[in-house]
Parts: sequence; structure tokens; C-alpha cells
Amino acid sequence: MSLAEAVDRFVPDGSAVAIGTALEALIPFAAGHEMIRQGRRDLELVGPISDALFDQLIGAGCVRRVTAAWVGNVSEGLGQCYRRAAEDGVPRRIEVHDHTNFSIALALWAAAWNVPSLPTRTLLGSDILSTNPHLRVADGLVQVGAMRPDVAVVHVQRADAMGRAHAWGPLGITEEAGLAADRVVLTCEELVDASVTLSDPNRILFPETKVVAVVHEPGGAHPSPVQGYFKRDHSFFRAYAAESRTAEGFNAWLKRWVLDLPGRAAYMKRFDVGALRVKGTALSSPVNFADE
Amino acid sequence: MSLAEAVDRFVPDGSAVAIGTALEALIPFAAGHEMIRQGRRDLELVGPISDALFDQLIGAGCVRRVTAAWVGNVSEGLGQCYRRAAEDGVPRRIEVHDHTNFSIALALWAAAWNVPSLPTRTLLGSDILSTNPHLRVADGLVQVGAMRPDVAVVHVQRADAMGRAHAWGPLGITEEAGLAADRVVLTCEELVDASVTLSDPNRILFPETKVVAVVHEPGGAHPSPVQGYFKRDHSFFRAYAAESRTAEGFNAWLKRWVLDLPGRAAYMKRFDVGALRVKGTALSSPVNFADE
Amino acid sequence: MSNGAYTPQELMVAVASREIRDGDLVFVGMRLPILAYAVARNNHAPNARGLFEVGLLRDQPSAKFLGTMGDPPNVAGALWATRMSNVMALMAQGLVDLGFIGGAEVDRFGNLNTSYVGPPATPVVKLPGSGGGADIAILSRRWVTLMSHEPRRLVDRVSFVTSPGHGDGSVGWRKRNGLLGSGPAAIVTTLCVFRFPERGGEAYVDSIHPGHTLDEVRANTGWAVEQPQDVKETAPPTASELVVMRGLAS
Amino acid sequence: MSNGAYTPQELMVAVASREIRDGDLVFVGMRLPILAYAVARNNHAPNARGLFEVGLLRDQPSAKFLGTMGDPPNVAGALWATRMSNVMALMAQGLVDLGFIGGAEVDRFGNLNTSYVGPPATPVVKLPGSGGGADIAILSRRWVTLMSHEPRRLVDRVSFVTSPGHGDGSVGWRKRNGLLGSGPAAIVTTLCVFRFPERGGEAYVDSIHPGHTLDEVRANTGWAVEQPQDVKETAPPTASELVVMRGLAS
Repeated sequence: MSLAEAVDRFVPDGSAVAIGTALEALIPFAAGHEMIRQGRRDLELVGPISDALFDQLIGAGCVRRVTAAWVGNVSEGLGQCYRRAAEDGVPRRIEVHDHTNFSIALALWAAAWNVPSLPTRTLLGSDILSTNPHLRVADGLVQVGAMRPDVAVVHVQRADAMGRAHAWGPLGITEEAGLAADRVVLTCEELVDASVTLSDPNRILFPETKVVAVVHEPGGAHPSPVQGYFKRDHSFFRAYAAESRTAEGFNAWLKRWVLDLPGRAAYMKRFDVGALRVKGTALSSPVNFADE
Repeated sequence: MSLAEAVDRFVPDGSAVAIGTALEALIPFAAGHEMIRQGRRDLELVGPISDALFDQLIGAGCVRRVTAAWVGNVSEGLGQCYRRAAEDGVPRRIEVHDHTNFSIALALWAAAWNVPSLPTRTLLGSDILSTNPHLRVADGLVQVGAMRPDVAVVHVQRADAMGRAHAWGPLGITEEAGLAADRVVLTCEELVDASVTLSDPNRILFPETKVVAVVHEPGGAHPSPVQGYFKRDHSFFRAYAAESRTAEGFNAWLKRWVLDLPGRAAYMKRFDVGALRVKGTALSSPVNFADE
Repeated sequence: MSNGAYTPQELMVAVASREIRDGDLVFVGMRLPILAYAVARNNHAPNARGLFEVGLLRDQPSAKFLGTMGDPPNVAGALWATRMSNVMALMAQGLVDLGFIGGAEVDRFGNLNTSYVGPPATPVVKLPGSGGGADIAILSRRWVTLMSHEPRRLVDRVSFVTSPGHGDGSVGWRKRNGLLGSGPAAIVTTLCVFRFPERGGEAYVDSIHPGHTLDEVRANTGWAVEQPQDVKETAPPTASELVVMRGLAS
Repeated sequence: MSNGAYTPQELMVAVASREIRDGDLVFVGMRLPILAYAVARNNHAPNARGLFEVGLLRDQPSAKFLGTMGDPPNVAGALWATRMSNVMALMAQGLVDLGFIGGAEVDRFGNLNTSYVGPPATPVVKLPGSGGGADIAILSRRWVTLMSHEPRRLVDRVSFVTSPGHGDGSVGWRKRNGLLGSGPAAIVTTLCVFRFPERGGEAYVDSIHPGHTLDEVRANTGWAVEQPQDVKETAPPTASELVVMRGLAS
């Protein structure tokens, strides 16, 4: 399936979208950019921290609400579009449901286990309790209300056409996001035969019954890193931080990198992909699944 | 470390021991037998289902309490020692804290996250609510009280000396048991170099900070299966079911297979290991952890 | 018990397999249920998938003998090997269409006892316990139990409810008590198939297996079985159903 | 600001590294804290281990440049790559000995604000938020924050408590409110080191960095800094500390 079709069919206006769930790596920038290109509106973005992608979706006016622990540009600092939206309502006002990294994970586990809330000690004494209506204190513990995304958008190293995804490196809250979400859209560096994914069922991220789309989108996480495939493009984040300092600068950036491009293949031609590509090999030691 | 030393140091009388957490596979029979040999007393056994090992520890008089969803002999039916203990107090009375498979997992997650309880809909309408004091109904949900084992005893395919364990196949409640437990004792088919385990940090089961002992004990899960290493020894389970039908029969079985043997190496000489060994190869497709 | 062409167990497997709809996510147990799953997959439900509480998802059941669901052949070729709590999460979300539960005894409201015969503190028989049974009974959308038809197994009221069916049999008991799914869809025995009113209540005879009678059912059931409105005959296993189950059961 | 032999940041890293004890499990952040962790590992704390909230456990920090903790060199050689909630589980169990938290502003009771300047509904500045900061502040056994010493950063009271230190500064505030750890152990600034009374309260000057004065500290702090009982001088970075941090910071 093409990314355009996947976003069109499975990420309608108004969706609650979990995206960027592995924190700084494997961020589905290509999918986010496609949402922008399609003029998606009134999204609720759900994630732990977001390294620039939430900022871009907010700046493009796609977002109604942010449910997250941190929104900015990890190596560069504040998110300028996030600031403009929250401070000045530019391009539109957004609602912010603050979380901590742990509490957003628990919100997803609550949804995965289909209970109204899960308890924790984190957030006790924090003013975040007063800004997020889905957090409340009872019996000396914080009850974190369930967050069920309509869709989790996840970038992985490899997947097969049936939706069995292999991802590696730290996974943040990816597993709970996929289990909690109504459906999962996958983008992947490599579309592989089922014999590859099924050779290691322990590494399969989600039950395929949750997965509604598998999109082969190499480089779909740029400028974020992909273990074994791409290094992080630090200078791209730095340039984005500088250019997004003003709304005009952001709009120029957006035109150049998203709106004027038909898709990821064209995007990948606009920078030195080779310099970012991982060339080395550090293979996992295989394990034997034989049964006799 | 030898298994005798590990059990001596880390599984004292009165311990709450999570064991057999992967359900029917990877059951640490060798470790359980060593507890019997050392005359361990007043243990609380914690697990989901137990395929014969709980029955043996109960029959040997090691157990004060069972906190589990199911105790018996999976392919053969009832646990005869469990019956004698629960029905007749032979060799001693035991306390039973009933669970379901899901609720024992939640009890361990509650301990892992250090909260008093976690909510669920499972168990609503079940009389198990009346026999386990750690379950209560509040606001239409069951609150499953946290269960923190003193020690989780886990058999894995391979581990290094620092306690980094690789296990594969379905893992049941192994991950939450290790996270919840105060400490983890590992037995493994292969003691490998750290370069093997660290080649795939996603497959490492537990943080090494939880692991207090790594014991190289090939065949330590017999008669339960070990993916890639050993088939299940069905006839051994069948013979155990037959012999354990009476207390005398069980005691004879125990003498022959546990008490009269110095350890696992001697045990492994008493049956046709070769017939059970997995000879085939079905390797997982490796993944690349390279960073540049 | 058999008419010679098939065994009572084979009939039970065939009946159970027909409860599986194409595309269903099925919580599969061992023995007869896994055969039923195999029959369905290979006949009318090629897109069904099977979950195993040990932490596995499969499409095709293993062609090799399984003593337990944790046996290596059940892992090889699995579509997902994970934690049990993840499998339970899917069921808690209402995504498991059908579950199978074994039981020592079932009562007329579909409640199962696999825990205690006699008082729990001083049991006459200590049964193994719930395992995942209560989870399936409470969380799956609908479930089926298979049982040898004996008066000691089909009892008026179980003394201990491990896995709740329709509780006290009152209409809406499950919903009132917060249980998630609709409960037992059928009790498949060696003599007949019981079903339940949609919103709960007492089991009624839906069909009687070929060669058996209502009197026989009544004589072997621990509660007063009412006269069914129309007594259907259970459809026997088809040739293609038998081929699959016989291929696997060896 | 520097005496020429080292920069203020290098002094801060050295001070922070000394908060790490051998065998500690440390919740490591990026930038200065990861340098502090590297210095400790290579000097007095060879058995320390570092947790990263992204879902990683390490012994040696990567020798390569990291823009973020999710960068590939931080994964290669990791001792555990897992879910964030598992890392948080260890912290919730009280197993994280020391955490580092960054902050836009800190107040005299050690509370950090990384959320809002001005009213949350109509903020003057929207800061990025907690990330894992509040988790560390509430759950780790003790924590340290590093900050440039400016009056706008060291304020009397933060307007929004993202990550609580000692709350309103009353004795026992953390315990009374159910927070797990003992809270902030130190605020390490470009001018001095603040510490706190054991059961909570107001930050006091524990040591002043070489070349700086109490007057300078007072002039750059948003609350009335009390006269310390004895004004120590912060020990400068040792040669071996500098070697490690300079080797990594490039």
C-alpha cells in the first residue's frame, strides 16, 4: 500500500494518532509529512517525547490536541511551532494534555488492558495534575486515565506484507501504543518475505490483527535514526530549529521539504543519503527455533 | 556458580519463589529439585500454571503456600501431591491463593510498578474472589494485589556470566516475574560469552542488576521443552502421573529422581537424552545493530 | 456410542469447529479445541487465527503432536511469540471472538468449576484451578465448553464458580456484574449440544447427536432438562472435517 | 568565568560526577549528565550502570558523539534494550540511586519548571514539558540538577511545578505527599553548589566555585540566599576527571 493511501484511509481528520513512540529513533516523519500534505485537521497527537515531528504537524495546522510528555527538538531545544500555537494560537490554538514519560506509557497500558485507569506514584506533587483532566489523585496515588489512540503509526526496520514487524533498539512505548490503538499503520525500511519475520516470532512487535497497512518507505524516519540503517541527521534538526524560529521561516521550510514534494522518494533526493546510511555490520547472534 | 550454591544462598526457607513462569516450557526443574534436596521449607510458590514441578515441591513438603492459576500435570491431568496436600494435609497442609493466568500476571506487574494493586475485569463473577485475600472488588473492577516474589528462578536457552539472559519462544509471565522479584536466579542451557548476549540487547530478558546467580545447567528444564534444545518428554510426565498416584509411589519417584542423585549431571544420565535433543536448525534471521 | 463412521469425540470436534467463523480470533486450548480450530481453518474459516495463552498467535495449527501449547512445534511458525499479558490484553479489549474452556463440571447456567469439590478450606477434591479459564469466560466475546455427558459433570449448580457463565441464571446477570463478553455459546457434550438464551439463563437442548435421545440426555444430566421446542439432530461430521481431524489427532 | 585550567561546565560535570557512588544505578540524561556519568565510571565508580528512559541500560557510555539518547551509538553495546515502562518500573521500585534532571528554572525548594511560564491556559512561554523529569524527581532515590546560574533560572518560587523538589519547603513535604525518593540532593550551577536539609526545605550554599564569591551568588539568585555556616570552596576538576570529559565532549 502507498503511504498516501494508508494515511487517506486510516488517519482521518480528528483521529487520535500515536506517533514517535520509540522516542528519538524510528520517528515516522514520512507518514507525518503525508498527513500534512493531505491537509489533515483536528488530530490529537499522542506520544512520549517528540523530536520535531509534533512541532511540524502543529505548525502545519493539523493538530487540535497534544497528549504527550515533551514536545520540542531534542538536540536543539524548544519547539517553535509548539510555542507559537500554545502562546499565540498560530496557526491555531491547541489543547495540551501534559504527561510524564511514565504516565503516558501507563495511559496506553490502561487502554491495552481495557481498564479506565492505572495507578502510579509518579506525578504526585506535580502541577501537571492540574492541567490534564485525565489525571486524578485517589487514595494517595495518581490514577492515569486510559488513552486509546485511533491509530498508532510506527516506523520499523523490516516488516512483511501481513503486518509482522521487526524493530530493534530501544522501543520506548511502541508496544503499548500498538496494543492500545484501534489499528496500526506500519512504515518500514525493508519489506521482507514472511520467512524472515516468522523466523523470529519473539521479535514481532504486534499481533497482525491490529495492523491495517504496511508501507514500504525507505528513509521514512529521516532525520531520526534507524539502528542498522541510518544515523541521526543532527544538522537537519539544527537547520529546522533555525528556520522554524518564525512562522514565515517554518512555512518556507514546510513548502520546501513537504508541500512541494510528491512523496518520500523525492524528499530522499534532496540530501546526501549516503552520508547518513549505516555501512557497518553488527549482527545479532541468531537463535534456534527448531522443534525437533 | 553451582546450582547448590545458588539455591543455598538465594532461596532460603520461607521465600516466595516465582518459578515456571513461561508456562509449559523452560520450567526450572533442576532448580526445583535442588530445593527439594536441600530440604527447603515453607516456600510460597508463585506461577501461572505449573506443569508437575509445583506438585513435586508440594509432595516433598517444601511448600507453605501456592499462589497460582493452575497446578497439575498439563498433559496428564490432576496433580496428585497437590490433591493430597490440599485434601488430606499430606505431607503438610498448604494454603492456596487462587488466581487466573491474567490476574497473576497483573499481580506481578503491580509489584514491578510498585503499586498496591492493578485493576481488571477478569475474575468478576468468579468465586476465586472469595478464596484469595489479595483480590477485592471496588468500583466494579477487581483490584489484584501486588505479588512481589523474593526470587524468580528462570531457565533460559543462553546467558552470560553477568546475568544477561536470552530466552525465546512464548515467555508467559517471565518478564514481569523477573522485574517484580527482589532477585533473579538463572539456569541456562548454554553459558555464553557476553559478545553473544550483547549482540542482541533487545532479547535480554532482565536488567542484570536483578540477577544474582547464573548457573550453567544443561537439561535443567527436563522434562519440559526448551525451544531449539529439547523436545518435551511426554512419557516422563506420564510416568510421573502414574507413580505419584500414591504418597508411597511419589516418595519412591522422588528418591529415584531427586534425593538419591547428587545433581543434574547424574540425573541426565538416567534417560535417553539424545532422543529428546533437538537436532534441527531453524535460525532467526539476524538484525543489524551497527551504528555507522 | 458411535455409529461406526465417527467417534463421539469427532462429532464434538466438528460441532465445535462450526462455532468458529471465518476471520475469528480464537482463544484455542489443547486436545479437542485445537482439533476444532484445525478443522475450521481447513474448511470454512481459512482466515481464522488462534491465540494461545502461553503467548502465541498462529494461523495454521502445527501438524505435529502437541502435549501442551508450549511444545516447540506450536512455537515454530508462530505469528507472534509474546507475553501472556499481551494475549490477555487482546481478550480484555473484546477482540477474541471465541474461546474454548475445559471444565470438570458445568451447571445449567453455564458456570464452570475447575477449583474445588467440597468446601474450599477442606476440599473433597482439589482440582487444578482456573488457568486461563476464568479469563476466557469473563473476557472473550463468546465461548464454548466441551464435556463428556455424565451426571457428575453436568450438575444443577456448581458448588464453586471458577469460570462464570450466566451466574445465577437471571437475565442480564453478566452485564449487571461487569463481565465483558456474552458468555457461553454452547456446551458440547457426547450426547447433545446445549445453548443459552441470548441475555442469559438456563441451558436448553439445541440438538441431539445422531443415535441419541432426549431421555438419554435427561438421564445423564444433573438438572431437569426441559422439553425443547424442536429437537434438531446434530449434523454429523462431514468427510472433509474428518480428514482434517484424523490427520492431526494421530 | 574560568580560571583558565577548566571551564565552568567542566567544573559542573566534575561536581555532578562525584554525586555518583560506585555501584549506583544512575538515570542518565544527555549533555553534562552523560559526561558526569562517564567521568564517574572511569574514576571512582567503575561499577555504576546507566539507565536511559528511552529503554536502555549501559555500563560504559558510548565513546561516540550522541545528539540524543536514542542515537545508534548509545544502543550498540547496551546491556538491555527494552520498553520505557520497564526502565520506569526499576525507578518506581526505588532502585535508581541517582537521577539527573534538566530544567528551565528551579526555585529555592528545588522545584523545577519545564512546562509553562505564565498561566498554563495562556502561557507567555510554552516550555517542552516534563519528559521523564517529573518521573525522576518523584521516583529516584535522589537527584541532581545542573543549571547556568542566572536570576531568571534560580527563582524564589516557580510558577508551575513540573518536577517537584521539596514542594512548599515544609519539613517532610515529600513523604507527606507520597513521593518516593528523598528529592534533590544538589543544584549544581556555574557559580556554586546548593544542597538541601535532609528532610526537605530551602536550598543552602554548600560550596562556591573557585574564583567566585557569595556576593556574586546572591546577585544572581532569585531568592535571598542565607549566609552559609561555613563557606567551602568547590574542589576543582582533577586531571583524570578532565581527561575523561574532554575525550568524550569532542
